[in-house]
Amino acid sequence: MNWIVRNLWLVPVLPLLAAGISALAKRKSRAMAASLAIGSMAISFLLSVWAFAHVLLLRSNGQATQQVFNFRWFQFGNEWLSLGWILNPLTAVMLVMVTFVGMLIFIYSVGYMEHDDNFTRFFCFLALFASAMLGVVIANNLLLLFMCWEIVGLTSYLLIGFWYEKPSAAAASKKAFITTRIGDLPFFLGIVWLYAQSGTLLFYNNGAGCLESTSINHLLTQPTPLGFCSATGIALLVFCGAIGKSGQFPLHVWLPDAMEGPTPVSALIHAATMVAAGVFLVARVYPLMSAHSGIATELTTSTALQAVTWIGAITALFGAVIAVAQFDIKRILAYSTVSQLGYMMMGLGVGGVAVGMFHLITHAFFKSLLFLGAGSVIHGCSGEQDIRRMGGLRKLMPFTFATYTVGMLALCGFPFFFSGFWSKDEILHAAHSWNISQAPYYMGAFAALLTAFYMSRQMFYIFGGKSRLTESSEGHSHSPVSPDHSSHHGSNSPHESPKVMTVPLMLLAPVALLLGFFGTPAWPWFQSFLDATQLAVDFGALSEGSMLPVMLSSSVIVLLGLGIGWWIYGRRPIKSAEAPDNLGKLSPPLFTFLGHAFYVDALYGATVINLNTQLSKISDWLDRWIWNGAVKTVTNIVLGLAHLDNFLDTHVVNSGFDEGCQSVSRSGQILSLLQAGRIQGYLKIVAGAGIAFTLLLLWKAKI
Amino acid sequence: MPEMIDQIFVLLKHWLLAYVPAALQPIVSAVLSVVPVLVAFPLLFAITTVLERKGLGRMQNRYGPNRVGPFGILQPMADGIKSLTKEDIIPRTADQVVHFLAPVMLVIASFVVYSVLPIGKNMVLANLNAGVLFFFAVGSMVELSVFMAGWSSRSKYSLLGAMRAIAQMISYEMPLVLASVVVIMAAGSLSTVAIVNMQAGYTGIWPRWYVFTPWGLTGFVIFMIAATAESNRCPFDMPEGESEIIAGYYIEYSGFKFALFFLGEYLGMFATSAMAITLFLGGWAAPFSFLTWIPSYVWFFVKLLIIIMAFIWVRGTLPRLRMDQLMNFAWKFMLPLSIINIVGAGVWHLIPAGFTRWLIDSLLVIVSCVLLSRGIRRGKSFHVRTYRFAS
Amino acid sequence: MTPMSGYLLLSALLFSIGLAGALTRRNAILVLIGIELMLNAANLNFIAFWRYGPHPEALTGIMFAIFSISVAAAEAAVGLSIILAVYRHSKTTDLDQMNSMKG
Amino acid sequence: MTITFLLLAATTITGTAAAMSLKNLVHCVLALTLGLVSLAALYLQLGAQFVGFTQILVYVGAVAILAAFAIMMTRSAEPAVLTGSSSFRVSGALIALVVFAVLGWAVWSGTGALAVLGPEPEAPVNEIGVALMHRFVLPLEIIGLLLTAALIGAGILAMDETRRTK
Repeated sequence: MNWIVRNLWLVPVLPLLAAGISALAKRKSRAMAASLAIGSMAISFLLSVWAFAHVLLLRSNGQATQQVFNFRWFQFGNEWLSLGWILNPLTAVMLVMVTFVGMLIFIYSVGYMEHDDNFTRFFCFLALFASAMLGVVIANNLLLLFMCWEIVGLTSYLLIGFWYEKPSAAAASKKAFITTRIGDLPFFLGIVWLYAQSGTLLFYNNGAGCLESTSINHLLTQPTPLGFCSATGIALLVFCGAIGKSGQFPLHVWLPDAMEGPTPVSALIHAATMVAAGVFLVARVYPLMSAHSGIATELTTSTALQAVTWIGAITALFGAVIAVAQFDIKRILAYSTVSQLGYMMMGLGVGGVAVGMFHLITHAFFKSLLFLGAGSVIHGCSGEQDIRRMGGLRKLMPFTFATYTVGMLALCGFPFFFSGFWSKDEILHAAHSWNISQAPYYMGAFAALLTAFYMSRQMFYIFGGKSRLTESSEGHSHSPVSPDHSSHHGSNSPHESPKVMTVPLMLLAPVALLLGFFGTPAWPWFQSFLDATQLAVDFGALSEGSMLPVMLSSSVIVLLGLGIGWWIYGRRPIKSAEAPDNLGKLSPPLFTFLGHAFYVDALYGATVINLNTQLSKISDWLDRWIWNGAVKTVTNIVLGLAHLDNFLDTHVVNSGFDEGCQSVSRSGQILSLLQAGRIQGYLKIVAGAGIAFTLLLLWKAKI
Repeated sequence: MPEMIDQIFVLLKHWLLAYVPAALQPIVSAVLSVVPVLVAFPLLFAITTVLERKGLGRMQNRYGPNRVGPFGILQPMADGIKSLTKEDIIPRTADQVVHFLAPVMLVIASFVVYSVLPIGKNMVLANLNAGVLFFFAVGSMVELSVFMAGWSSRSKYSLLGAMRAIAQMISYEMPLVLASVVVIMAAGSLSTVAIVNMQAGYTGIWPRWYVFTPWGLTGFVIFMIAATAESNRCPFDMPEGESEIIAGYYIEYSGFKFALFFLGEYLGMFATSAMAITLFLGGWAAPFSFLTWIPSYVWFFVKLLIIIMAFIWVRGTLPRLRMDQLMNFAWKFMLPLSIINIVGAGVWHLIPAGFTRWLIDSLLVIVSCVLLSRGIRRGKSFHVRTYRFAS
Repeated sequence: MTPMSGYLLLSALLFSIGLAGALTRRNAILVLIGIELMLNAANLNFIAFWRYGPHPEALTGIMFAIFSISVAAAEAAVGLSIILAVYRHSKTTDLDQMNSMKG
Repeated sequence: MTITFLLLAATTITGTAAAMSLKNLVHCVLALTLGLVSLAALYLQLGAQFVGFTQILVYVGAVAILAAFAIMMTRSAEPAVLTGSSSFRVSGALIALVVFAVLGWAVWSGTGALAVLGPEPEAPVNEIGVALMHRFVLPLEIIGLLLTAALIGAGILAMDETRRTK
């Protein structure tokens, strides 16, 4: 086996080491923590590239591109629990993406977090996060994956709540943690169920793994009381975990709030990696997801995948609609992320691993670009996050503007040149030809329109017109000022960010621009790489079937969205920060409704949380009156008995006891004569006893 | 022919033994083996003293001894005659017997350890099963003789010197032994002959000495530092610091007994150096496979001389440490490092051969080195100094 | 008299010497040394029984002796430091004067 | 019953007896060293090389030095003025004598059965190591723990009281 396959564990372990060392480091050793984290990430990146090249080499040699390395961890009962790692195209692509984006974000953080007191701690968490994420990627065991998954959740909690003095950050971190935990509970149940059914948690193990045909077929024949086979049940439970982590529809509420963390965190966790973990999980267990017991033809889709598709479609539309009415720069991006994650899920559901993963990869690049750009904007505006109070930054921050535009066009899926176009188009095409329903296609298309619209809105707000930053920045505490920027940037004039922040942007921009060409229908290199099929350049594929109409219509949709955006926001520059939103003027109640994200949080507050509060109140009442009353009664009875006992004790027992005590004390005085305080005296007694025993033994032996 | 020259002393001994009646052969054989050692190493002592004095002189921009004989090489003879003819003064209150026994015991212990050191191929006095253990066991007797000397003199200075010397020797004995444990782990034997034989092979033209591994190098460095402290040499010459306690535990000795102490110290230094050679530098093995035609004992002495040179160089270069620095260094740096080194050696043997184990082992040693040295430097604050034994 | 009984007698004598020292000397350090001597007597017994016993290949006697030496070393270290601590407290190592526990 | 044995037994007894009876504590420790080294030589006589060297290493290199240190630090080297009852000491010596008598009798009467002299057993270091790591690994671990505890305990005990309470 190749060196890189055997030593793939180094990729996550190096950042882990960096995290461990910087956890022990002093607070002052900032340079060490940063260089350790970046250095380890760079080495991991090189190793990932190596692994990627190795997979490419195998592929060009026509060998199997999937290699696993399993080892035994520990034994319980008669069974061994095996762990292991896997190298296949999926892993390789994710590794390169995560390490590359992660490295750039680390470098960017050096600039962004420069003034923070807890710089070292930040890098420790970042490295730990990267390590856990890479662990998720390479894991060849569902349990190992779950462990890393939980560490990812933990570090997400730590990073969102990094500025824990801020109550909103603390609350957001708690919310993120608890919400994802809700998803993880069914996930864990799914793992347990899977283990109970198949007896192994290894994904691939030379035919004995739980994702290989033997096990899948076994799972398909196991019925459940609810009517579907256990494969579907497990897949749905596992998908719950993905819903939580990837911020899909019912559990998306934590993701926008998670923007309370530092911006690099938003970029790293909530754009590139952690939220992608859910999508990746679905892709990883795709054999399980797509297992169906019906007639094995291409046309049927498993129940699990249908669920994935619907959830994804709803999320895509839902996130896009909400994003239209947001004013916080990062919140817009967050809802856009929710929407794009929905796209990915939808892609996985309708088109398979390659379709969803392609959008994941392109999205990771352009969304991290956008987030880093947003961070740069926030940094330049001294911590201001409200887009109404920005404006006119095009001249002041040229690099940021240029790269942000690239990211924005990629996100919108601007035709032909931007990566988002190709990956989104892929999904729409797959949805168009889905055999169950056409609804996801229309939902996705409408979401694409909205995406183009809200992104152009954001662009015009931030970069168009004149700077509105200086007007009445006091009194409005709509967006909390990040503690790290408030003190050091006394002047309020926007400025371009330092090199260490713009260079990652400039590195990411071309990737976001060009990555799409690896997956065009004419040259579907990415898809063939993931599916291990033959690759051919075929420009005819562009005009095949419904491909061309879908492409054209989505282009039109994007242009339309951008046009509407320009019509509403770009025609006339926004005058002041206090002016009402141009779209909001059309229907203020609806706009407010959207601005509060359909009141989902409030709904949860009114239902789940309220129920919880009521229940706790009830139990508090029970505790206070019923149980406490019972305890009080028992206490009083016992107290009465104790008083009686006390009386008996003082007057009846004590006189007898005193007598006993005195006799014991007298005998103690007599015995204390033995205690001469001289060790050698005691030793003599021991020796005497030894003599006696020896003599006894000898005497017995003689008889 | 090279084989002949290499084994010439062994063959000579066998040839001589053939003329001796069978009953006497064991005794004669022992005498024939012991006498060369008893001659060679005191001779080396003589050479070393003059070398050291001349070398130190050059380092300090002066000539060193240059009066007796050509270039002063007969100086040790003059010194020897001087110390033999000097009056042997014993302090009135001294404990006569112990005062006499201390140097004798020192010299005897220093000589006895040579019995397990392989000077050349097939040239070892006793190939003991537990040779390394024997070396350390007998070596520990030196401490007792130092104590005897310091206590029996009934002098404040000598007692202080002895206390310092013993504290230092006990402290550094532990890293010394632990550093050699890695070699014992690698060789799987406590026999010095077996350890040297394990290192006598070659990979291509390169030798397989244990010093050429991360743990071996670390062990060697620890061993040499500890050996410097064990033999009370600069920069660890606290026990005999001239400016503080005049000459340490042998102030009250004069004449021949003083010379014996001097001899004992140097013999101890040679012995630990020879042990370092045996454990880490391949003993009598040649450094390259194409140099094996040079007799093995020549290599042994060449290596020994190189290490002695290093000792002299260090003595001429470094200033003396303070007592607390010395102890901190032993307990907070050397001891943990040598324990980590043992772990490193274990890891080395667990991982299959290749680049990985080099990386992991080197990283382990370097990282722990850095962290430990940080620990030593932490919280340096100076207190009023108190002398526990003088108060 | 077999070779083994020679060793055993020597061991008994050593034990008695140690015991006599431990019982009669007044200095705490010497009492400790006496106890060490008794331990050594036992070690000699172990080695002798290993040498002349029926199963020398089992190495049990040697092992016991090694462990016993280690325990003795630990005992000496702790014992001597206790003596030092006591000395620091009461300025004496005379056992007769350390009688604050006398009943 | 060879000359060597008698010689070594004589030095052992002389050394230990001197260690237990001399007035000067330093002399006691030196005599003890003599006794223990001859005891180690007896171990070598019996073929237990490893134990013999360990004995020298531990007793001469550590215990004797420690005892010497303790003597120096507690200023016990100066002979103390004799006080206390002599009858206490006489009774101690008597008890030791009785113990020897009993043990001697036991040895004299009990070892006839083991008179057969087997071949010289081998105890190579390798086998001792293997045995330590396999059959005796638990005692080894426990001893390791004990030694660590003793090291830490001795350090804390010997620390200055002022520093301990700080």
